[in-house]
Amino acid sequence: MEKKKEQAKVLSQEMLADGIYSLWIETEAARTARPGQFVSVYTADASKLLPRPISICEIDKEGKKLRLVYRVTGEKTGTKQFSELKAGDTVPVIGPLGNGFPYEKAEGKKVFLMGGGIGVPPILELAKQMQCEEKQIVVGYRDAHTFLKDEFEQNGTLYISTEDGSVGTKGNVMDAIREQNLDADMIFACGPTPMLRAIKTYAEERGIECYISLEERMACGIGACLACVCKTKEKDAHSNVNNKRICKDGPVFLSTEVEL
Amino acid sequence: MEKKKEQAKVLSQEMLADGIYSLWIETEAARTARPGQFVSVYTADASKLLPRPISICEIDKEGKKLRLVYRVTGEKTGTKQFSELKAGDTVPVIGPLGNGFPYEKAEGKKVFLMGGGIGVPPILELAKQMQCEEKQIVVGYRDAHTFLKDEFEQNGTLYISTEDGSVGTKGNVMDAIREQNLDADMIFACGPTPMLRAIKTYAEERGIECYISLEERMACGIGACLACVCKTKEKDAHSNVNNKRICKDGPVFLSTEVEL
Amino acid sequence: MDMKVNIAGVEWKNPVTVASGTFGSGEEFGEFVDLNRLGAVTTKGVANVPWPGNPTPRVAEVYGGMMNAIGLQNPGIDLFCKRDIPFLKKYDTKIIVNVCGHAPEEYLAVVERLADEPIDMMEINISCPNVNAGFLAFGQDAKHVEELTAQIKKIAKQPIIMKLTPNVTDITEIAKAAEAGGADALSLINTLTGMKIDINRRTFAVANKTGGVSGPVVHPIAVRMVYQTAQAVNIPIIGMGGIATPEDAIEMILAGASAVSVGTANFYNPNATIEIIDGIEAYMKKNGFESVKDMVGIVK
Amino acid sequence: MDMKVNIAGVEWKNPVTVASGTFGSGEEFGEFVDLNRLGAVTTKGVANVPWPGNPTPRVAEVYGGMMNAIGLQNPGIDLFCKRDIPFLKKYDTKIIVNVCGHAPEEYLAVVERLADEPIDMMEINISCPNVNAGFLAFGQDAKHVEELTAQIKKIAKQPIIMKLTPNVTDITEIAKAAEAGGADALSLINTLTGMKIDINRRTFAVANKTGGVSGPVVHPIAVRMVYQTAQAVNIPIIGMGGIATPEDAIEMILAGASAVSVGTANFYNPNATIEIIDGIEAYMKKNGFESVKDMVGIVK
Ligand SMILES: Cc1cc2nc3c(=O)[nH]c(=O)nc-3n(C[C@H](O)[C@H](O)[C@H](O)COP(=O)(O)OP(=O)(O)OC[C@H]3O[C@@H](n4cnc5c(N)ncnc54)[C@H](O)[C@@H]3O)c2cc1C
Ligand SMILES: Cc1cc2nc3c(=O)[nH]c(=O)nc-3n(C[C@H](O)[C@H](O)[C@H](O)COP(=O)(O)OP(=O)(O)OC[C@H]3O[C@@H](n4cnc5c(N)ncnc54)[C@H](O)[C@@H]3O)c2cc1C
Ligand SMILES: Cc1cc2nc3c(=O)[nH]c(=O)nc-3n(C[C@H](O)[C@H](O)[C@H](O)COP(=O)(O)O)c2cc1C
Ligand SMILES: Cc1cc2nc3c(=O)[nH]c(=O)nc-3n(C[C@H](O)[C@H](O)[C@H](O)COP(=O)(O)O)c2cc1C
Ligand code: FES
Ligand code: FES
Repeated sequence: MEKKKEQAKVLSQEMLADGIYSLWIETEAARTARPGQFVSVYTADASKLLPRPISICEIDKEGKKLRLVYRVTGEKTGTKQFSELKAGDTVPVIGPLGNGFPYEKAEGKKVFLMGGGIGVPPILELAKQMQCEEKQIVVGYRDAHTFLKDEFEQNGTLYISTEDGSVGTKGNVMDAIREQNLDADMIFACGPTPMLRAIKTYAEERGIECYISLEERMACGIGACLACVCKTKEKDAHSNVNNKRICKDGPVFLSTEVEL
Repeated sequence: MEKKKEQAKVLSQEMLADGIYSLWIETEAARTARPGQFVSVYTADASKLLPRPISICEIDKEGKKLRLVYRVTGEKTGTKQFSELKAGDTVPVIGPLGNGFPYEKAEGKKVFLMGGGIGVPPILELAKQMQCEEKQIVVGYRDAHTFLKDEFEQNGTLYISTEDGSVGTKGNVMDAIREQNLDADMIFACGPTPMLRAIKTYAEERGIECYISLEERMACGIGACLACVCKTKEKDAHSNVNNKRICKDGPVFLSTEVEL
Repeated sequence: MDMKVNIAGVEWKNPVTVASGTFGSGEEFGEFVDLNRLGAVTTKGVANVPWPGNPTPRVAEVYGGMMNAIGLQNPGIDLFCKRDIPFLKKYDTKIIVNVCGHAPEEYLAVVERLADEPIDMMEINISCPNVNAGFLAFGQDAKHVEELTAQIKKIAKQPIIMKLTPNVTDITEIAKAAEAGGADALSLINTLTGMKIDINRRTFAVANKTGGVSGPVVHPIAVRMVYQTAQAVNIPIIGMGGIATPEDAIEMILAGASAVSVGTANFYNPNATIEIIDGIEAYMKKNGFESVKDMVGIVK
Repeated sequence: MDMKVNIAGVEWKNPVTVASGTFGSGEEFGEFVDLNRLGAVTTKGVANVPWPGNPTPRVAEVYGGMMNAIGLQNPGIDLFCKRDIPFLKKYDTKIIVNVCGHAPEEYLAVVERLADEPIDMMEINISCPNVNAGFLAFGQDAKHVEELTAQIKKIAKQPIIMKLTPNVTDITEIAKAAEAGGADALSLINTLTGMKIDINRRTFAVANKTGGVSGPVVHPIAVRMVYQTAQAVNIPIIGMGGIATPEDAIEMILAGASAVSVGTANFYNPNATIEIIDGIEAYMKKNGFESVKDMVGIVK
């Protein structure tokens, strides 16, 4: 009974790039949050009842603050409504949810921290907290709107890919590591499924330990409704079938345990 | 096609008494509004789609302003949400709707302007616009919260009744005219059905021309859905049955044409 | 780009009409909407004689929608023909007259009376209480639907749209019965039967106890039923139920509706029909659809 | 004042349980809610063997509600008995196990397996697809319902709640069949079948094409069905469908439900059950009701 839905206070909102917003909120969820976890954000619109899961981009434990960086997916959406929140407003959230990245395992390793598209934000707090031998941040954007770039540069060696080639490698994050001839002995990644699929294949071919953060539509966000499952190689102990709950057992999985 | 739903601007909001609010809005509806007409006010809450019909309490044609005085009927209601509107907010309205009081007919007459409960507000603009021989305003309240009292005193001779007897006659508006021994040769009234029923009987017994403003649940507010009918004595020309639409054919009716 | 649709031989200028009972015969909404813009106007249900309708309250608000038990108040077919049809004839839009009755004879009387009137289509509301079959409506029994459709088709001179109720186990069974009876088109859905209780007054929110639920809340059920029906029959479908935005209308068309009706949305957005017409056009432009019919039922 | 209710011989401390499938077996929500406060916990449906469920996406948002096509994923009765029942036994609340199956044998296997488990009641989900009757569910056919109920009753050691689907023409017919088969109680409603299409991707919003609609939007339909059923049978009814507030729950009780289940509301307000329990108590106090049963079905 220690958890509850709370009215988080909006501290600031900023547009980072076209349709990409950064929101700082004050919430109890910050106290125990880890990189790779997410919060369920709710609208004030009575017609939109389900949560919008948003990854945690930055954590300020002492200040009880969380940063969320999100994309407005269209007109008439919940994220569109979030983008209209102003400092002083409140926004209902539940969190922190899920298991974060097991970044402790990176100690002494040469690591890829890979993010693509709107999977970029959670990589920031991961980069900030991770202690490792070599921190190679490889992030992919659509175009020159390389949001969070400055923050990344302060937290590791940054490699950028853009779909239109306007900054860094033209292509995706895989193209970037190929072009730059990079390698790693551990990978942490978040991004669209095709990107994760490529990374998973890459990692498995090379036997690299790889953690990927998955997405799925959610209803409860806490593991009770079985909406958000992903396929697993082995029978899962909880579900007793080849399924795991992304919200509860993930969103971060070892690449070899899931099928994409 | 000259009519539309508009986003009226909230100019001010004030609590007049416990749960009774006064709202000034800027709206095109003010241009042609008459006392006794109403506006359909809509919430911003996607779960509450139907209009709240609210009578026009005061009209400022030149300033394009309307005053609405309304009661919050409970928690979680639309009127509760209206009470949270602040200057600068917008509120969707359609209006002016219905036919107002035919106050022109009062010229040269000794008139009762009677209002009870939340039927009191429309009597104010009526009193302001009416030119008659003798203007006797008789309004009934629950208790000493005699909202709009000052405004009424400026626009006629005021008689008050209160249910708890704290101000004026103890009882209702009928008790007030009896106690004060008042009479009239024309009546205009708005209030709860039992009050209107008593006034209708009183008027008909004495052969006094009497106009009453009725209430009913509405959906369209413009006469299209047939939700808001009242029974009529004669077959109505439009409906071809013994029914009239309160929103379109009313809300003001000659007491003898309707059954309560 | 072609917004025109052909419903059972009648060409509408665009696929948008209004849902019966939410728009009167157009007169009141004519102050808000240019009726010439509509593909068709569907009138409030009309019977052979005037019906007084139910006691009030006749409507209640429900979460994201409303409930009504108007009880099909109508002025009867004679006044309707004298007043409402001439009114609508002044506009460049198709006229669909919605017909109701308590028994087959009553429906047939209206259909016969309308045969030589200058209207374009008739929509038969078979959700009316069937006096011969207890509390069920005609539309809940496939046999009744087939028979009634066949009887109507024998005398009707205009194309017949049978309007289906969603309060059934299997909408495709009823749809097929209407098709077998000779229906030229189907429209669906009518309202879902609901109930609301005022817990403070401890009484029903509408005098009739139950009422028909409509508005955004019924949309997913309507889309499902339109989809299922489109797989089951070969006649055009007019889809309705909670359509309030262009997106809602397009969803219905992709599910299999050849045209759509806007109902409850008119009450809180009198301009809804126009926004929907414009929005469908914009969607077609953006997505390269040449004609509305290229979108009908393409999501399978 | 007495919040206790007696449902088919089982005394709950208050009339509030959770709707199957929205609360797992209580473990996850136990972090948000004191399970000891609930009248009962109703578990996610369980079958004789593990079911993998449907492909994703399994849920979609609809106006004022949601749609799900989880496909009854469940770990099978063996793991359930080993893990979920012992977990729930730690709490002072009644345990209702929701049972699903594709065919009578599958239901019976679960019921038999549960006979000697320390659970209080069983709820039989007859909205599962009936492999022997095409696309319809068991619950859409009165004959099947009566037979299945009778078969279950023969072997069950706990009271049996038959859970009815709203996707039927006449809910009272199904309710009476369940009663005739020997059901100890009824629960309703399960989800209304709906569909949502993503007009940009031009595909179905849930992989299963159709899904069950739940949440506030279904409430008026649920109230109507509970009311109708209460007039038709003499066994207690557990009412559900869109209950999100104390007012919703009270409405359901006044319509004829002896107890209520909270489903979708848990997802967006994990504290909903507690607020509803407290709110019912406050209403009783304010309105002078001594006992919950004095409120059941008093609006007629
Ligand atoms: C674990 C996790 C972390 C995420 N982190 C971020 C992040 O940091 N920043 C960000 O911009 N986005 C993130 N997303 C995606 C984000 O949840 C969706 O973009 C968002 O829910 C879309 O909501 P909407 O109001 O814009 O769209 P609507 O169309 O209004 O959404 C309708 C419904 O669909 C759901 N939905 C729509 N798209 C998605 C999606 N891609 N994934 C899951 N549910 C979806 C919504 O939650 C809502 O319930 C994350 C998703 C998951 C599962
Ligand atoms: C012509 C007319 C003029 C009115 N003028 C005033 C006025 O000046 N000031 C004032 O305070 N009230 C007035 N009322 C009553 C006012 O419309 C209701 O109190 C209000 O609609 C209640 O809405 P709610 O959001 O508080 O309640 P909710 O319970 O949220 O309302 C639910 C639904 O029921 C309808 N409803 C509830 N009560 C009534 C009612 N008494 N009459 C009609 N519909 C109702 C609402 O409009 C809404 O659609 C008037 C009513 C009519 C018909
Ligand atoms: C107030 C009201 C009156 C209605 N009257 C009729 C009617 O006379 N005949 C009919 O076939 N349908 C009638 N309907 C049903 C609508 O035409 C439509 O089928 C239903 O409301 C679903 O569409 P919507 O959700 O867009 O309103 C009525 C609906 C409402 C809300
Ligand atoms: C995600 C989800 C899963 C469900 N799973 C089951 C189930 O396993 N068995 C069952 O009988 N009902 C199931 N239901 C139906 C609910 O128990 C309930 O009958 C329905 O959702 C209506 O209540 P609500 O509107 O309060 O959610 C499920 C509903 C949802 C939303
Ligand atoms: S969203 Fe409910 S289990 Fe993940
Ligand atoms: S509210 Fe529709 S006719 Fe009056």
